[in-house]
Amino acid sequence: MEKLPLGLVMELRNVVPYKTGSWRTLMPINVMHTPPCNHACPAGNDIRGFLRVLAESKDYEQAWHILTRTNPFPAVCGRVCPHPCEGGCNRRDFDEPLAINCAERAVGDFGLENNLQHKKLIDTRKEKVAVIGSGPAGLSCAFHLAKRGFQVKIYEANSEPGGMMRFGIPSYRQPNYILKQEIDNILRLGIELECNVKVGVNIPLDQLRNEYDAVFLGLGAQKGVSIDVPGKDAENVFTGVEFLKQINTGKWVDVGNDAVVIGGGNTAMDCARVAKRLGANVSIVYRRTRMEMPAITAEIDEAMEERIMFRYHTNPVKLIADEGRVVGLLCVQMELKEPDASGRARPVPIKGSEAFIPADTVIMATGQAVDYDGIEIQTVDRKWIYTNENLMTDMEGVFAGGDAVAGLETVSLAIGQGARAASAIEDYIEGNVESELAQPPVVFSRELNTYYYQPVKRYEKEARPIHMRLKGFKEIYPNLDRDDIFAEAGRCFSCGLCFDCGNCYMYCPDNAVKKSKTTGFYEFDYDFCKGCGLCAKECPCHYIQMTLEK
Amino acid sequence: MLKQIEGSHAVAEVVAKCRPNVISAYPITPQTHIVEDLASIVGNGELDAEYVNVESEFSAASVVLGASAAGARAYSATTSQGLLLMSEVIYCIAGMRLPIVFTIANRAISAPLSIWNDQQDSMALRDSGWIQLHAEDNQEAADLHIQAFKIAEETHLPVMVCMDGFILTHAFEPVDVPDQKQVDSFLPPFQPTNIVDPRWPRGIGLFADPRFYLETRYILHRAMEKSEKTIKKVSQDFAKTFGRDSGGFIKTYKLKKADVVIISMGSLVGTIKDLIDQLEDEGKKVGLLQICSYRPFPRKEVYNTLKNKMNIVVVEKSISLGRGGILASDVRWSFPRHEKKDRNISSFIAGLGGRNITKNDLRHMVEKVEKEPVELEFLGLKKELIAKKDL
Amino acid sequence: MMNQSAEELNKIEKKDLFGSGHRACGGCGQALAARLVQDASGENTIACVATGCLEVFSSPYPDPAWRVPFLHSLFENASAVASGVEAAYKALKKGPVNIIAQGGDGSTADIGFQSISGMFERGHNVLYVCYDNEAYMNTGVQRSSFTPLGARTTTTPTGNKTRKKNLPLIAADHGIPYVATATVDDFRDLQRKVKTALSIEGPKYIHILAPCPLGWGHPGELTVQVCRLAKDTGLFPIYEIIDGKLTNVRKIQTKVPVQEYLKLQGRFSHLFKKGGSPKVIAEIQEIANQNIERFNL
Amino acid sequence: MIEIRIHGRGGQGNVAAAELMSVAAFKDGKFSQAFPSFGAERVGAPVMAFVRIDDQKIRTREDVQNPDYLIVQDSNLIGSVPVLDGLKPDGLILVNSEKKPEELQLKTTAKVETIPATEIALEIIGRPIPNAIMIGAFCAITGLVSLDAVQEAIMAKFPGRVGENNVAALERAHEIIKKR
Repeated sequence: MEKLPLGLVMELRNVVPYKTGSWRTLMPINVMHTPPCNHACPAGNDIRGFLRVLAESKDYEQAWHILTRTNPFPAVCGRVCPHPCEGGCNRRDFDEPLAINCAERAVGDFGLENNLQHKKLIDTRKEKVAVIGSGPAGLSCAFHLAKRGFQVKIYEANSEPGGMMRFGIPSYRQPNYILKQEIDNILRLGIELECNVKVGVNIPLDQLRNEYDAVFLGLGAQKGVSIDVPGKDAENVFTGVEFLKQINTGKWVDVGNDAVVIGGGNTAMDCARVAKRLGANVSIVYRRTRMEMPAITAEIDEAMEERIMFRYHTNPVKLIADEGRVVGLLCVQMELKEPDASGRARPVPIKGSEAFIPADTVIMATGQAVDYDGIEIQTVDRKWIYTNENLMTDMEGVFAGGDAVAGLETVSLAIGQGARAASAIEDYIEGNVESELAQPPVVFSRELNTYYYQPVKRYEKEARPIHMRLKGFKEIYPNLDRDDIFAEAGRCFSCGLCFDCGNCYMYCPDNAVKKSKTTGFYEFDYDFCKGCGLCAKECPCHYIQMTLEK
Repeated sequence: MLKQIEGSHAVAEVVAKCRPNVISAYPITPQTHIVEDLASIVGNGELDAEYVNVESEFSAASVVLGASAAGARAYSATTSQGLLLMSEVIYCIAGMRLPIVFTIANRAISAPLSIWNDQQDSMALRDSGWIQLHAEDNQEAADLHIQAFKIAEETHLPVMVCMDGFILTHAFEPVDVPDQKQVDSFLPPFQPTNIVDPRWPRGIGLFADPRFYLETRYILHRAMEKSEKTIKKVSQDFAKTFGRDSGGFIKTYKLKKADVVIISMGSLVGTIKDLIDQLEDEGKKVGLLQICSYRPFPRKEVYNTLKNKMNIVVVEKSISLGRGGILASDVRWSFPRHEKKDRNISSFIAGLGGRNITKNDLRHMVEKVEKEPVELEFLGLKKELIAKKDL
Repeated sequence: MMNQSAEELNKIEKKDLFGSGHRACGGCGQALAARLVQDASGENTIACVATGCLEVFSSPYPDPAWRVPFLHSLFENASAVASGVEAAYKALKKGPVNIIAQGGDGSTADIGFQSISGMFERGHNVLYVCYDNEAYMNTGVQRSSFTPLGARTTTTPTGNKTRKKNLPLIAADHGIPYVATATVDDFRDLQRKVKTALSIEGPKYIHILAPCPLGWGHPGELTVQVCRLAKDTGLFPIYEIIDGKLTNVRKIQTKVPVQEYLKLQGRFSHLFKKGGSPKVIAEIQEIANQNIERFNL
Repeated sequence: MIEIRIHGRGGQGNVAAAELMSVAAFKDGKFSQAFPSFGAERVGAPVMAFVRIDDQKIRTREDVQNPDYLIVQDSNLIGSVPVLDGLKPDGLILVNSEKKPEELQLKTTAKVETIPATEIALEIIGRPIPNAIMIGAFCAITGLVSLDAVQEAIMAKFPGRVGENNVAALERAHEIIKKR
């Protein structure tokens, strides 16, 4: 038994601390949560991940590798993606969401300028996969499969790869050379590409099914659908898809003085703005109002900036032709009634409101469809390819993704589906029962302690002045200042992941939060933690959670 | 060197020669001359020490507590209300085993206010775990301080040197004030243990729950009892070095043949000795037993020396109200209950609040106890001042 | 005087010199404050602690939580004991060492008031840190002279009728070179003030608001948040007084009505129950407004 | 053993007088004891101080009951204070007064002496502090302590002008008595 010292004086170095951990009822634990940006990204990008790297280590290269883990098209998506991630960003409720899209573009461009290369995870394996279509879905699928070592061959009907990215997006939004470089990077993983081969026409699908262990269909929806009005077959009437394809393949189109674009989607906007750049006065004819336009707001705004005329509540009933050439449209005014199946207000013609609109060119951006030429496959109401939750079609070993499955959607969704299909295919080939691991819960802004964040102005990319834009097809957003991007990345809350603010460490009244000698991360010393919850309360990013004693 | 010197001044000079590092005090009559003199000794550079002028006795005691815990030889002086104000700290110092030395210029306690001498103040703190040494005259008062530091530092017990206020503190008489070399040779430099020092972090003044407190008090009590050895040894060594007796446990005067033994302590014993000589000339055999160390109480000595004395009278300058003579009860307790039931131990309270104690008063006391034992009597009580109902 | 670089002063210190294993309640503001103070001061420190919650929960034999020299004797004399330690170090030509007298509001402003005033007036080179939890918590939440208006304690069951004693200004009026107020939520600021104080010769006073979850009636997890509200309502102004000059006043970014502060705490709940006292709340708001005006928060 | 009692008012240097006489006696090789009988009173109030002189160690601590000598530093005290209490019948009383002893009409068999100490003090020291004169006179009358010893004691206690003045006053008083 320890004898009582003189005057009860103790050498403090010999003290054995009294363990207060037993007082605890709730215990703190570190839980990595899913940030809303990651959650909202159709391509499944680790957005928090690449932003933290930019913010903390100012390392573009690492950021590029983090992004391209999921998405081989950062430069393209950084330009064309409608960035739902920013819609999810928790900063939205604090000041303004992060300019994630710009950051992605900066990272993508850095990768291209510095010629960064993708790394294979598995070098090679014998299984072969055929990918049909080299759009975002097909290339993404091929990319992920190739990284996993599969022998991949892409069959492309067009003369060049890229699908809609190549032929559907005007170069003032996304210059061709950017796409080309990113595609080349992908192909460098050892992917074989054969163009000008239309599966179902030049090669039967069944042949591929026999030759390959699996097939991926990334057909896209590249067939323009025009509305059925008299005179629609005149030579100066295009579908949006045709029109854009011609321009993007460098063919000149004489649009004359007045070009009329029918439709309210992104394609319509693209067509209108292209026509404008070709020197025409352009108007967009749409049955409903701006509210119902499916196009991305930014696209509509830019179109308006570029002095495109918008005619709402207007519906063409007849194209007036003269000697096989359309000279104008007869349109009727519409009024909106109770919503239809699509949820949008149902337009109904107003009697006697017909009016004539002169036109030298008419572009019908009124819808796109899948080209099933020579392919027998189960569809959903004869429009889109049917797949199960693993993206497998009704044909054993045949998977599909992209617009052909999802309907008209974004590049990033197609990329995401391509990636999902790739792992589904891997599981299929390896015979795994696919095992989607549960995603950790998403962090909402009310769960954050925003006291520790400062309001900072959002980074805004600078568009070139309108008169310059309209001079040609040069990209309207010149390159971004990378140092500004560091600052922008610094605005990231790091929702759901420790960013070493040290609050738990400094605030624990019991010194029960220690810095790990090995990892440098904070960990709890449960011998002493009394479970007061102060650490969790003061954790800015909701990384610490109080749970019942285990 | 022998000087005709005021008691306070003699004490101040001697304390200074004990080389305290920290002195802290608050002025209170009749302690003032001691601390004034020490202040000037420090002020004029004769002593390299910190003199801390505080805002109360409570802080004075606290300052020396802190200083001692930090390794300083620490000293203070006070009396009466000052000592009572300190009492909380006084107990604390003992419990922390800090070797601090105090001078108590014994004085009465309010109310009513009295600045004059008796010993109720130090008596009030007799149970605090401090060694209490009582000086007979200024020579002893001075000498006891040298011994006190040595005793305190060897036993880790604080020491009060008690000297009667005014009667000694303000009296001029010859005192041999030893020179620095003598004192140094007798009192080695303070070698503190258990101090607060960042190089060896220690916890001082920890609190003890019921598992430990009882034992800490037992240890302290035993330490007080065991200090007897040190007190005697130091007194003997002192005699060897300085060639005069002072301190120790008890002293006696003409005790052997005495029929009546007077027991007392402090400056009163001087007057008693004169009386004893007078009575001797008149053929009466009276002796004296002088208590030098009141705490620890010399129970064994008292018993052994007075085994065969049947008529004992205790005269003291304090009272336990509602109980009687404090020293008297200590003396009575010194004799085993069973034996010598017919021994008389009378108790007299004298000189409270500075009441002059004359040889005649004491003579009256002796004559009285020669006739019959006295349970309790206030010596020189003026009954004429007391209303009947108050008697 | 100020011999430390700004960046040295602003560095956060975590040394666990007031270690784990103390018996404070979960979320104790005083325990947190004590660690921040000792860590800022460093190993070369002597802590002179007054009796009180801090002392009781941190210094039981045989397992005290202190890792720097610890000296405790009584409730009311920490300042005087520290004065003695300092005198000893001077006399013994030891040091330099950081001597920090510390205690709760009772031992500082009430029973220890004379002692601390003496220490200030004598000019000892000691830092006094008051952990202000606005009542006698050790003995079960009785009213002290730091108990704010309206607060319910076991000895003011219907709410305290008086305003809080303003010790920082009283300390400053002793003419000491450094006085500061701080709270546990801003550990950077708190530790900077401790270091600044220790870099100055003479008596220093730092007044730290240290919430007591038990006594204030809020969950331990809110300790930091309560401090913040105390500042942002204006009820607890943050400032330094260096050589008598008021400086470094913390500006309130967005002023918060006192209700938000009061509502979090059980000790004020009676003010909101029906038949509560809007008058008292208004007076508390008045106190906040006066602070805001007086210190230009 | 010789016992002396000094009566005076606060501020007249009664305690100092007692101290000086005891120190002087000590210098003369005798044992001596001096102590005040303080009151809580302030300047002007009646006070007493005691001196004992002997050839052996002095042990007793009681106030002087039956003085051999009385020194009264202020004649106004006579009547207001029982100065004569306990004075030995064959003792001596020295009073600070310009009157002749018999004019004081003291009811005592003891020898009475007077000296105008305050006048002399005012003349020589410049302040009405009679103690040095009283001591000087006392030495001259009783020879109990030597003049040299008192001079030494004074100079030791008050080095410099104050001391010199007091010594001068002391000597003057000594002469006056010797001349009688």
